[in-house]
Amino acid sequence: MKKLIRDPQTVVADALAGVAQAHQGLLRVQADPPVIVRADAPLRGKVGLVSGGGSGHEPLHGGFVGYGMLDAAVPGAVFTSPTPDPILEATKAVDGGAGVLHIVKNYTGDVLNFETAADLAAAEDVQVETVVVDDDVAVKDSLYTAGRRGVAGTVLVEKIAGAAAERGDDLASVAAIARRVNENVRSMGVALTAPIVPHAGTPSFDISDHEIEIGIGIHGEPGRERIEWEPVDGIVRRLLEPVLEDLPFTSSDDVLLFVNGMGGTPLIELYIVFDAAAQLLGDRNIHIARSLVGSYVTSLDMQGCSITLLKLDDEMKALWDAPVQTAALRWGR
Amino acid sequence: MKKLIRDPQTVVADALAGVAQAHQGLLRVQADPPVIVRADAPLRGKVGLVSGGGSGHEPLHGGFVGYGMLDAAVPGAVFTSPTPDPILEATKAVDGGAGVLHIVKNYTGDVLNFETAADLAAAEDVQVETVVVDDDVAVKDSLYTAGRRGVAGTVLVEKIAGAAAERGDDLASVAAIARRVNENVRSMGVALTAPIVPHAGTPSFDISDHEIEIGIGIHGEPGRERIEWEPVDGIVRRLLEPVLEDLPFTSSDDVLLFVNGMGGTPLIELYIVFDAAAQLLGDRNIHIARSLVGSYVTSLDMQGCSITLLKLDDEMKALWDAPVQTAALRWGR
Amino acid sequence: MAGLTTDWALAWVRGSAAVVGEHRAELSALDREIGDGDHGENLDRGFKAVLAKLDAAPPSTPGGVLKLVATTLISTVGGASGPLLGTAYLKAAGAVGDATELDSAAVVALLTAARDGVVLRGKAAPGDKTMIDAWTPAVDAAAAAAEAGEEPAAVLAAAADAAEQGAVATEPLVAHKGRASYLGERAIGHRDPGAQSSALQLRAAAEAAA
Amino acid sequence: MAGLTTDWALAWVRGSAAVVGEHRAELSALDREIGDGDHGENLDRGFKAVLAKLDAAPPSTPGGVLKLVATTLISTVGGASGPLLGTAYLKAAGAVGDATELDSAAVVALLTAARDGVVLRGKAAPGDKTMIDAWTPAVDAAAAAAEAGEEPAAVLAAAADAAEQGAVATEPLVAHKGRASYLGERAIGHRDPGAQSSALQLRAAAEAAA
Ligand SMILES: Nc1ncnc2c1ncn2[C@@H]1O[C@H](COP(=O)(O)OP(=O)(O)O)[C@@H](O)[C@H]1O
Ligand SMILES: Nc1ncnc2c1ncn2[C@@H]1O[C@H](COP(=O)(O)OP(=O)(O)O)[C@@H](O)[C@H]1O
Ligand SMILES: [Mg+2]
Ligand SMILES: [Mg+2]
Ligand SMILES: [Mg+2]
Ligand SMILES: [Mg+2]
Repeated sequence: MKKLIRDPQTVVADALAGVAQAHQGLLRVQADPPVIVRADAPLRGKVGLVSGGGSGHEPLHGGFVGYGMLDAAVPGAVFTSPTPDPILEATKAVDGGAGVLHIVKNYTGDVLNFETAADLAAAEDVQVETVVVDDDVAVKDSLYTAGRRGVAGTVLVEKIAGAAAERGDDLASVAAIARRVNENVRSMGVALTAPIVPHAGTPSFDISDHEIEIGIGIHGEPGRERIEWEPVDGIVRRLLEPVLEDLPFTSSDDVLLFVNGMGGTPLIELYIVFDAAAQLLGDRNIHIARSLVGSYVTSLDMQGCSITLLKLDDEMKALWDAPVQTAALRWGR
Repeated sequence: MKKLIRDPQTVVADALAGVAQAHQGLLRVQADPPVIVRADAPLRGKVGLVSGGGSGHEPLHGGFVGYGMLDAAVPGAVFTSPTPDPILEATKAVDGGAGVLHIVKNYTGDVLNFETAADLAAAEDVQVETVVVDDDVAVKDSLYTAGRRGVAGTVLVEKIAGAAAERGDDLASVAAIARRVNENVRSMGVALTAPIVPHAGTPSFDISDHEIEIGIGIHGEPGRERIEWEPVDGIVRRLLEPVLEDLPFTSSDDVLLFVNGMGGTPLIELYIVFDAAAQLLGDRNIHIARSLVGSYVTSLDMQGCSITLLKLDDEMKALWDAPVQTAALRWGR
Repeated sequence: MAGLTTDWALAWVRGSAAVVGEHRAELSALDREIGDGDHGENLDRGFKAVLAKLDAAPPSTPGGVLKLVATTLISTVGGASGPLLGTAYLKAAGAVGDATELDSAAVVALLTAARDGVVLRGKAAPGDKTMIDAWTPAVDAAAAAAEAGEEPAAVLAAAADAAEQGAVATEPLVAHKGRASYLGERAIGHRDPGAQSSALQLRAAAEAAA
Repeated sequence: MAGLTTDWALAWVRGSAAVVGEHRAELSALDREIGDGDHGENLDRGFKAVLAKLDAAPPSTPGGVLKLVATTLISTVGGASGPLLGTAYLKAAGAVGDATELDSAAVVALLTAARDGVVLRGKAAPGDKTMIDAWTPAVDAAAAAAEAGEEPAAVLAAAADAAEQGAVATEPLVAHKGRASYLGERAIGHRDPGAQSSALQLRAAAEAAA
C-alpha cells in the first residue's frame, strides 16, 4: 500500500493536525478526543449544529464547520462512527443556550453513538434534537434492512440547516428544515475501484479492470450489483433513474444537482457526469436550479461518484444561497 | 480502462458541456474552438487575464475564471497545449481596451502557441503581455533544458494577478505582480501512480506497488528519480528541501503553503502532507501566513501531490485575501 | 461447588482481549466481505483500552469488571459493535450486581441480560445475521445446562459451543440489520463478523472458568 | 528531367497522413517514454484535418499545398510539435513560392527552409534530441545529393534515409529541449518521437516522388 501517510494508526490524528494548521482562525481542532469546532463557538442564542461519523469521507464533516453551516464535527476512526464522548464534548462546546441539532448519517453505529451522546447531553441539560439523513436509494428502506444509508445528501442538509440556524431559527425550526431537506433528497453511487483502508492495506473489495459496482456506499461496502463498464450515459442512467423514481422527481421540478466524487476520481470526469445527468434531466423537463460538483463526500481513494438530487422550494433556495464560510464550501463571505 | 467518460475523443468537449451547465451565470462556455469566458467579459478598462493549457489539470484553468481571477481559460486537448486560434479568440473576447495578460505555463508547446496567438492579437491591435510561470524545481533551469515547468504555482499567479487586475491595475502593473509571484514561488511533486490518458488507456508509466516517483510533472512525464515508498515525512522532506533551497526561503519568511492533490489522492492525505510540511517549516522558523489545500492542478487520476511555497509580501497577502468568485476558488463574495 | 469470582471475570476479559487481538485481521476480513472491514480493528482497539484500564485499577467484583469493560468499549470502539457490545456488558454488570461469586443461575442471568441489552439497542431478531445469532443460542444452551444442574464452567462451555454454532449458522442467511443488510442476497455465504467475535468472547469466558 | 509537381505535393501530404495514422500508437508510445504520450495523437489529429481541407479545396501549387498543411497543423495540433512542424511547412511554402515544378535545388531549398523554421521557433541545436536531429541530416544529405546531380526523387530518398538514421541516432542522447529534457539521464536509450515522425514524413515525401 502506497499512501501519503505516516502510519495507518495515526491517519486521523495526523490529518486533523493538518486541518488545524491549514484553517487557523476558522476552526479550533482538539486532538483528544478529536473534535473540530468553529472558532467562534458557542454563539449565544444560536442553535448549534453537530455532525460526525467515520473518517475517510473528507471534507465531510470537518470541512463544513464554519459560518452558516456546522458548529462542530466529530471524526471517528476511518470508516468507524465516533464514540459518544467526543460527540458529547462537541455538543457542549457549541451549545449557546438554544440547543443543539445532531445531524447523523443513517448507519447503525452512528445512530447508536449519537443516541448515547444525546442522552448524556440531556442529562447535562443541553437540549438536543436529532435528524437522521438517509438519502441513498441503493438500499431499500424496509423493515428488513438497517434502512437507507446517509451519503452525499448530508452536505445539503448541513448547508441548508446551517443557514437556517445562522439566520436565527430555533431548534425545532432548524430540525424541521433539516428533515425537509432529507425528505426531498435522494442519492446513488457507483464505484470503479475499491478504497484501500489504511489499516487493511488492501482494497475493500476485488473488482476487475472492466467491471464497476453500482449502488455502493461510502465505506467500501460492496454495492447492489456488479456490471461491465459502460460509457458514462449508461452509468448515469443507472444512478439517476432510481433517484428520480424514488421521490419521485417530476416534470418542472426545480432541483439541485450534486455530482460528488468519491476521492480518486478527478474533476474532469465529474463534469462529464454532470453533463450526462443534465441531459437526462433535460429530457424529463426537470430544471437544474442549483448545482454542486466536486469531491465532498468521499470514500478514501475510491474511484467513482454519486449523483444527488434535491427538490428545491423557495426557502431551500434562499438558504442554499446564503453566505457560508467553511474550509470546503464558501461563498458570500 | 474504466473512466466516467463517454468516449476518449470527446472527453474535453463533454467536460466543458458539464462546466457550462454547472456554472451558468458565472461562465460562458464556447464549444468550438473551446474557450471559457467570464460571464461579464469584456470589462471596460480592466486588464483581461487569459490562461490555458492542456486539459486534464482541472480545475486549472477553467475553474479559476471569474471575478478577481481569470477572464478566460483556453483548454487544449488532454495534456496538449491549445492551438493559437482559441487563444486569440479568448484574448479578443476579454479585451476591455486595457490590454490582456497571457499567463503561460512553461512548456515548449504552451509557450509557442501563446506566442503565435499574441502575435496575431497584436496584428489586431490588442495589447498583450505574457508571463511565463516556471515554478517546478524538479527541473533544472539551465541552457540545457526547456527550463523549469509551470505547475501548481500557476494558481497563485492567477489569483494574485487577477486581484490586481480587478482593483484596476494597468497591464504593466498586473504583469509585474504576476512576475513577482512567479519569482517567489517554487513547487515540487511526487507521484504514487501514473495517470491514464483516455486516448492511451494505459498508465503513462509503469510503477510498482511499493515505489514512488519524485519530481514528476503534471502530464504523466516520468520524474527525476524513483524510490521506494516511505512514510510521509520522508516524502515531504524530499519535496520541500529542494523548494526551500531554491529560492531560498529563510527563517522568519512569511509564506503561503499550498498542498496540491494530483487528482487521485483524497483530501485526508493532503492534510497529512500539510501537517508534515508545516512541521518542517516550523523547524526552520518559516511562518505559514496563508494556506491552500486541495486538488487544484491535477494530472487526471494520478495519485500524488505537490508542495508549493510562495514567499509573501504585504501586497501579495492583500491580493490573495481579496474577493474571488470562481468555480474552484471563492471567498469574500 | 465454587462459583465464579472476580478472578474469573478478569481472566475472561484478558482472554477476550487476547483472542480478539489474535483474530483481529480475520474479523476485519469477514467484515470486509459484507460490511466495511473494521470490525477486528474496532474490537481490538476497545479491548486494548480495557486491558490498560484493568491494569490501572482492577475492579473487585465480577460486576465491576463487566462495568469497566462496558464503559470502555462504549467510549473506545465506536461503530455499531461499540454501543451494542458495550450495552451487553453494561446490562450483564447490572444483572450480577455486587455479587462476589456467581453460580450457574447467575451466569445464565448474566448472559441473558447481555443478550437482551444487544436487542434493546439494536432491535435485531434471531436470524437477522447479527451478533444476536451467537448470543441467543448461547443463552438458550446456558439455561438448559443450568437447568440440568451443570456447574458454571460447564454452563459457559455449553454457551460457547452454541455461540460458535450460531456464528457458523449465520453464513447462509440474508442480513436484516447492520451494514450487511445493504447487500441483500450478496450477503449469503459469509459469516457475520459480530457473531464470530461474540463466539470468541464466550469461548474466552468458558476457558477462564475451565 | 521532370520536376516535382502539385501532384507530388498532394501525394506527399496524403502519404504523411497515412503513415502518421498507421504509426499513431507507436509515436505516442515513444512520447510516453520520455514525454507526455500524445505525439502520435497530436499529429494524427493534425493530418486528418489536413486531409479534410485538401479534399474540400485542393491547392494548385506545391507551395499552396505546403501552406495549407502549415496553417492546418498550427491550428489543430497544439503542443510543441504543432507550431514547430507548422512553421517548418510554412517556411517551406515560402521557399518554393509560386513554382509549379520543383527541381533538386528547389527541393533542397524547401527542406532547408523547413529545418530553419523549426530552429527559428524551437531554438534547438543538433544533438538536443529533437526533430532537428532528423531534419538536419536530411537537409545535409539532400544538399549533397543535389550537388552530385541527383534528380529530385533521389534527393528526397537521400533525405529520408538520413532522417531515419538521425532519428535512430537520438536514442543514446540526453535531451536539451522539449519535455524529454526534464528527464536528464533517464532519456537515454529512447528515440525522440518528433525525430521519428519527421523521418516518417520525409519518407512519405520520397515515396511520393518515386
Ligand atoms: N442492529 C444490530 N443488532 C445486533 N448486532 C448488530 C446490529 N447491527 C450490526 N450488528 C453487529 O455489528 C457487527 C459489525 O460491527 P462493526 O463492524 O464493529 O461496526 P460497523 O458496522 O459500524 O462497522 C455486525 O457483524 C453485527 O454482528
Ligand atoms: N525546442 C524544440 N525544438 C525542436 N523540436 C522540439 C522542441 N521541443 C520539442 N520538440 C519536438 O517535439 C516533440 C514532441 O511533440 P509533441 O509530443 O507533439 O508535443 P508536446 O511535447 O507538447 O507534448 C519532441 O519529440 C521533439 O522532437
Ligand atoms: Mg465501521
Ligand atoms: Mg503534450
Ligand atoms: Mg464494520
Ligand atoms: Mg507530447
